Amino acid sequence: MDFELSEMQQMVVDSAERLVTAETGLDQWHARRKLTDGVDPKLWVKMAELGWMALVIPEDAGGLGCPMEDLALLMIELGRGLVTEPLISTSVLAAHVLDRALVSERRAHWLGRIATGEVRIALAHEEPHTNGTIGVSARRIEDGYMLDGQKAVAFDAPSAGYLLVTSELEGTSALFLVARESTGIATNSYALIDGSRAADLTFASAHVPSDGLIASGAAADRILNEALDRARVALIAQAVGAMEVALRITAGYAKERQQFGQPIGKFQAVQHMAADMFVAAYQARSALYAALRDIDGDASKRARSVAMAKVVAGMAGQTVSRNGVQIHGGYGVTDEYVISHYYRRLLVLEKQYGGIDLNAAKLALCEAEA
Amino acid sequence: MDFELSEMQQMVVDSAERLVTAETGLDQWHARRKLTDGVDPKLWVKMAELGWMALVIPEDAGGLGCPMEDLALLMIELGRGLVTEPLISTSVLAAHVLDRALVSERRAHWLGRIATGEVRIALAHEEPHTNGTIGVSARRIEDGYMLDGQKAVAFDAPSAGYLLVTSELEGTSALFLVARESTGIATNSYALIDGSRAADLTFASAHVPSDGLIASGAAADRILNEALDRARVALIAQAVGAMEVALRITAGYAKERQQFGQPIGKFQAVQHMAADMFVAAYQARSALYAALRDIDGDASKRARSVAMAKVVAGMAGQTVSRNGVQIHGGYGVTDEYVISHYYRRLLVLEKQYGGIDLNAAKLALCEAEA
Amino acid sequence: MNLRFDERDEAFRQMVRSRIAQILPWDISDRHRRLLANTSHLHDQRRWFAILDAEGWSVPAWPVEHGGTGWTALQRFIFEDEMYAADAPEFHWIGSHMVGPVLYTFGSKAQCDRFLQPIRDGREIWAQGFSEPNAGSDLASLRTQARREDDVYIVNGSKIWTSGAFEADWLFCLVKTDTQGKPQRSVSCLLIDLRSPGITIRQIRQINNEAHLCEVFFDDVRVPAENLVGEEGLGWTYAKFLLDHERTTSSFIFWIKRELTRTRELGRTVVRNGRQLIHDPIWSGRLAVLAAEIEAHEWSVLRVLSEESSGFPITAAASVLKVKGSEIQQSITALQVDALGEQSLRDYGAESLDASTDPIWPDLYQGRTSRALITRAATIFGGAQQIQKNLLAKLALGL
Amino acid sequence: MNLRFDERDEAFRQMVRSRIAQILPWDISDRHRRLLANTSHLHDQRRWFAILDAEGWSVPAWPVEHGGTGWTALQRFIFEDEMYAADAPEFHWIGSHMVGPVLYTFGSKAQCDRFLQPIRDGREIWAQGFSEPNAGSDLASLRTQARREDDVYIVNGSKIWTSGAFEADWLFCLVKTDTQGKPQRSVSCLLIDLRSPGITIRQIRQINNEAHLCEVFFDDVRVPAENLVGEEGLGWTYAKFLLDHERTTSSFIFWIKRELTRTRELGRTVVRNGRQLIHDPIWSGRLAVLAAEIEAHEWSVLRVLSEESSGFPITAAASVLKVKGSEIQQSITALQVDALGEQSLRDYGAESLDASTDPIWPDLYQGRTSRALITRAATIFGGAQQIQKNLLAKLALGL
Repeated sequence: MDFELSEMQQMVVDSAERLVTAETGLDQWHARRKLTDGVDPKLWVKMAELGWMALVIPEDAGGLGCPMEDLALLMIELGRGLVTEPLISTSVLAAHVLDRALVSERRAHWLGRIATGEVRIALAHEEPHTNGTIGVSARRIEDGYMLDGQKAVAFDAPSAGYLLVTSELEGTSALFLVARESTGIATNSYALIDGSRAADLTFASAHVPSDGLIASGAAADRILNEALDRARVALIAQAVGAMEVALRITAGYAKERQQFGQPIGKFQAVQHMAADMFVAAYQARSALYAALRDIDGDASKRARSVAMAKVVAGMAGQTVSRNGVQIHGGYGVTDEYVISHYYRRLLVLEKQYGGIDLNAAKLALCEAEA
Repeated sequence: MDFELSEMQQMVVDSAERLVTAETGLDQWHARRKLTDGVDPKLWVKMAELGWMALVIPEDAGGLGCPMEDLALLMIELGRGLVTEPLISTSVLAAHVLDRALVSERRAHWLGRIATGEVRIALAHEEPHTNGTIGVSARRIEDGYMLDGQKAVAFDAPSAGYLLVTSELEGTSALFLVARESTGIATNSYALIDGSRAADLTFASAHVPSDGLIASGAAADRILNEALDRARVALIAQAVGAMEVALRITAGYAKERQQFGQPIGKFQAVQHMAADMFVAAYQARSALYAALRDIDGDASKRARSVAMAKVVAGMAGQTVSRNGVQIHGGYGVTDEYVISHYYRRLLVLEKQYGGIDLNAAKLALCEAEA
Repeated sequence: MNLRFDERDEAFRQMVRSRIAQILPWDISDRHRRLLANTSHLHDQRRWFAILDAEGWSVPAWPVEHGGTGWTALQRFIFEDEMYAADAPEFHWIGSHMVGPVLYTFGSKAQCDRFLQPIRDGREIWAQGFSEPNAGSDLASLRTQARREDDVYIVNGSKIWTSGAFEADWLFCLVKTDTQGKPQRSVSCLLIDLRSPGITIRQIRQINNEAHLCEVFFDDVRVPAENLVGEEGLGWTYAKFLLDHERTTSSFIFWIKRELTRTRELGRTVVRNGRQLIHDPIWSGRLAVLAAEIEAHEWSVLRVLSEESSGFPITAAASVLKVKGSEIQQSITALQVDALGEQSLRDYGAESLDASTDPIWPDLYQGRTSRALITRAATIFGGAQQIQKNLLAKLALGL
Repeated sequence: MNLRFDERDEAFRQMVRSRIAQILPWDISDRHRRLLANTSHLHDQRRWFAILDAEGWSVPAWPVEHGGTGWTALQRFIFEDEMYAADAPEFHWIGSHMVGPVLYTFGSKAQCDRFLQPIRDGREIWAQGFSEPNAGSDLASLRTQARREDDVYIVNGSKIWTSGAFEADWLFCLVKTDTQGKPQRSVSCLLIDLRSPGITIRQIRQINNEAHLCEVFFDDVRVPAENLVGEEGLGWTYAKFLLDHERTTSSFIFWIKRELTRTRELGRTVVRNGRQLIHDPIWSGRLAVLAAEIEAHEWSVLRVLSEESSGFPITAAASVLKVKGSEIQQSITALQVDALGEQSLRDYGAESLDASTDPIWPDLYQGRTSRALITRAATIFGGAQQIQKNLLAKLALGL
């Protein structure tokens, strides 16, 4: 156990810090609302050039083969800058799925394309939660598979060239890799509250060639869960970064803003709200560390540690963003003050791939079954 | 809807206030620890003489026939004084059961004895929650019934001459009235944290004469639920009184106690903790009013309003007692400062006949089944 | 003390309910249900006010001679409860609950004649100019000045957080008429026509995309002296009158009850792990506790309405309503967001949409998160939670 | 950064675990499990210290030359974790974690020779005299005076909240040796024999029936001048050294983990509505969230232990441990009380009982509520939560 950064880690952090400083801020965030698919292509290229897409891809597939700690450090920096580029979908989630599901040349091909930033891939997994909608199922046809059904809120799908689609197939799970613009796939894109994009996907007799099925059965479930847990760790790390900056911005505001003849930071109530933010952010980073310890280990231990971290970071994100807005007073609920953007981003980071409630329920089940 | 006190109500409140002022306080509470069964017989007689045992007993059975509002007002005052005499068990809970289960002379006989303070009756209903213990069941024998099994934490049982025992009988519910010292009934008495007393009761072939069965089946359940809800309202009212005094005591302490060169009540953190106490106590009284509105109404509405009030008053009691202790600092956790007695009493009032958790679960079920 | 409901009140409720059902246009309530903003649609509000005015119900709390209904406090409570339950637009508070009462209490006859009827029928909409950029919770440091010159005041300065100023007609504005005197005696109330030359209005985009809050700048704005309310220097007195007058509004009780109904609907609409969310014990447990808090909160409002006597000033009880009401607004909208899970993250923009035909996105989902976001302001505006608690500690407990 | 556990640490844990299992007397751990008090049984603690001393493990953190083990911070963490998991008595903090380090850092050789060994083997038990009736969180207003006369100090005044003074041998005491100077330079540390004439000790009965906290009165108590620690006037420096030295103790992490284990046991022991409580989704949900908080809390401790570098002073991180640790102590004991429902209300008195034979009252139930009651003190003693948060705002955020 060692908390000091390695040279490589320091390099990643420094480059991320530089990019975040140069490329983010209120004006940029407002401008990004106008991007059709939520991605700034120039920024994407820069990130790829910095090697970020390749960071946790194995060396034998053209990646840098770094451990998840390095990725977490990068994500913390991106979280500081509220960077919503679809890095996690492609270079964490899809990269892991393809690393485990594909072999030899095909694996090298796809991971190589991810590592260079050439391709973006989104996961289409969650299904709508209301009556009148149906999940995705596949059936085997002569030259491949036919997919029907709906997926909701596929994060980053609008800018993705390919989709990883989970599906029912002959009574078991299946994982397909398909081009998003294939015939029979309709994309309903929309913005999320942090300016990133998601889409609902409707599959109507969508044809997938035979090699589009990349995993099935227990293997598909296992690979997906591993990949989702890695993506969750990346989200948690972004949340940690976002909290630490929200805290700094709020403390700064409390020192500047005068009311009743003194900076509001002199009021004990404001001090205590800020102290609670600090405690929460500290606790969130600790939870991230716990998840990182187990991320490559035993599956049930990994799932448990990640769920714990998602819960702790989720609650911490609420404390930090709520108190941050409260301390900012009226300015806190305006689009013009960055704290409201941290608020919205932290809400997305809490909910994505399962919020506090779902993860707490998962942990409760573990407790009961232990 | 009218919040002003009637003349009768004002009289009850005034007499209770006088008794509480004269008979309670730290020295008295400490002394009461030494009473074997938790009851001060002189105080009991005084209360009976003031008509309190007769308050909600119907006029046709020798009572005063007052509405539950009057009882609540009395209980608020007793709550202020941390009076733990077993008034609720006998004159609210048992009185209601006997009023509904018995008829004509026998009803008049028992209610009359309660009204004069001549008899004390405790409910033995809850059963232990661990493996290796068994609940109470009854079987019919020639000249009555035979009871076997265990009851846990029967409030006020050590000082009661009679028990109302709930039991299984031939696949349905039954309610027995039995003398506590009957053969076959063993009483394991102990103190509770507020100085009141409870007992576990073990029935080993305990013989009950035929007329000991006072209700069975759906009627037994209905009567018991009505009586328990009335008892809960009385507990909530006591909690409201206890909170209001805990608040006053704490505010007084905060004005007196000096730290860092000023009364601690000048610190914003202390002010806000105290304000939260005030809000909580206010909210608890409102919840009590809501329960009183429905106490004689439709059964499901009554059960719901009482459960709501138990939840709100329970949570409020936690806020008030926890903040009260916190503001008192080290003195708050000593037996020498009254605030710790309010803390303990409020914990009892929260848990008795179902705590926040059980009542919230009951309400959640109502929501799901609505 | 007798806490049972009166049969007559229940009859009144039925009467009001059926009449509202008759007169409330369907398109208004339909739009209102799908509202993204936190405030009612102004056009609908004007239409609804005109309808209510025809009914004689647009300003129930005003004295009968000024168009009020003569209802008891409890009847007014029931009426408003039913308005919300019917998804009607809400009152335009500033006019009906603030300006009107100040004018008929302290204003001149001419002011009453000029201003009251257009408030009653929704023709003139009012905004309120209290806060300034450097005086949020701290109103003592107001700087906007009104200098008297003959029969006009020349106003310079700016206001912020002025809800709806961009679409309002008039501004009820606190200004400094005396730069030397004590702060308490230097503030006056002016009625300012928002179309006066020299006024610039900037809308402020909010966390939920709405831009309802405004900044209002005054550059030598000329206001006729007859638009001074009451006396110079008594602005604080009138502002305080308002707060005392409106003890229960900040409870948001009707808003909260409507959101509770919507939350229950959500619990039956959302399906999670193959069952309706309402059958998830943790979620329904949270709902149940909140519903209990709301039941108690409603009774707190009734106690304040009825001016229940107690050992502390009634203003303390009013602060309880504000503190608890804003907490509950945040809890209930948070519970809605949690119900929606990832689907809560969708940004609907600023404009309400037509009725949904997409089963993935029922109408009920629209506006839930938008509401939750802006509800963070509940503990900020109208006296931040911190200030409310300071006040409570002082008023109720003498700290 | 590399967060994986080291194999060697795991091996160390196994070694420590099996050795403790060998040397910890069964009757001690059995009694310890059924403890009603919040502090270990002193007699058992002495026995256990003697055993640990024989093992060379009684003061792991001390320098090797004073009897320490030379273990890394992480190994010491593991050792203590295992002590708690085995239901061993805890360290007697005052001696081993406060007095010892102060003496070997600032004390004279004679003091070290005289006092260290009896701390190591549990023969002499120390109490700590910091707080006074009028100086709880506000240590700057200490009044207990020590007047120098030749080679003795004459001490007058009183201390309060002195844990275990009635059964301790020595008092590590802050006194004023200068009544004129600045508060920061007027305080000194004295080592006072609690059997000295002029000392009166009053036990204070607590909310949980224990009477472990004491008030200590000094009436012309004569203390040899050689019992002054270091220099006169440097009392604050030494007290601050202690706090900096003991950054992680106030996390209560080991105590908390042990209570977590007990809470899980409760969840399997209590049967409610015909099923084990652990299968009640709301209760197990609360447990799960708390367990997650505890996991994070443990990593917070590891970060502080390892002196992770960050943008703020490490004392701020230490305050986080105190704030969070005391919150969690309260939450977990509250969860236990809720598990027991009405059975939580039983008062067991002050003395621990023999093992239970009554299936209604398993051993595990004993002491749960007692613990919960006294745990309200977690946010009071050692710097009230309010003070900790003030400190955090200042240290970490510059407010």
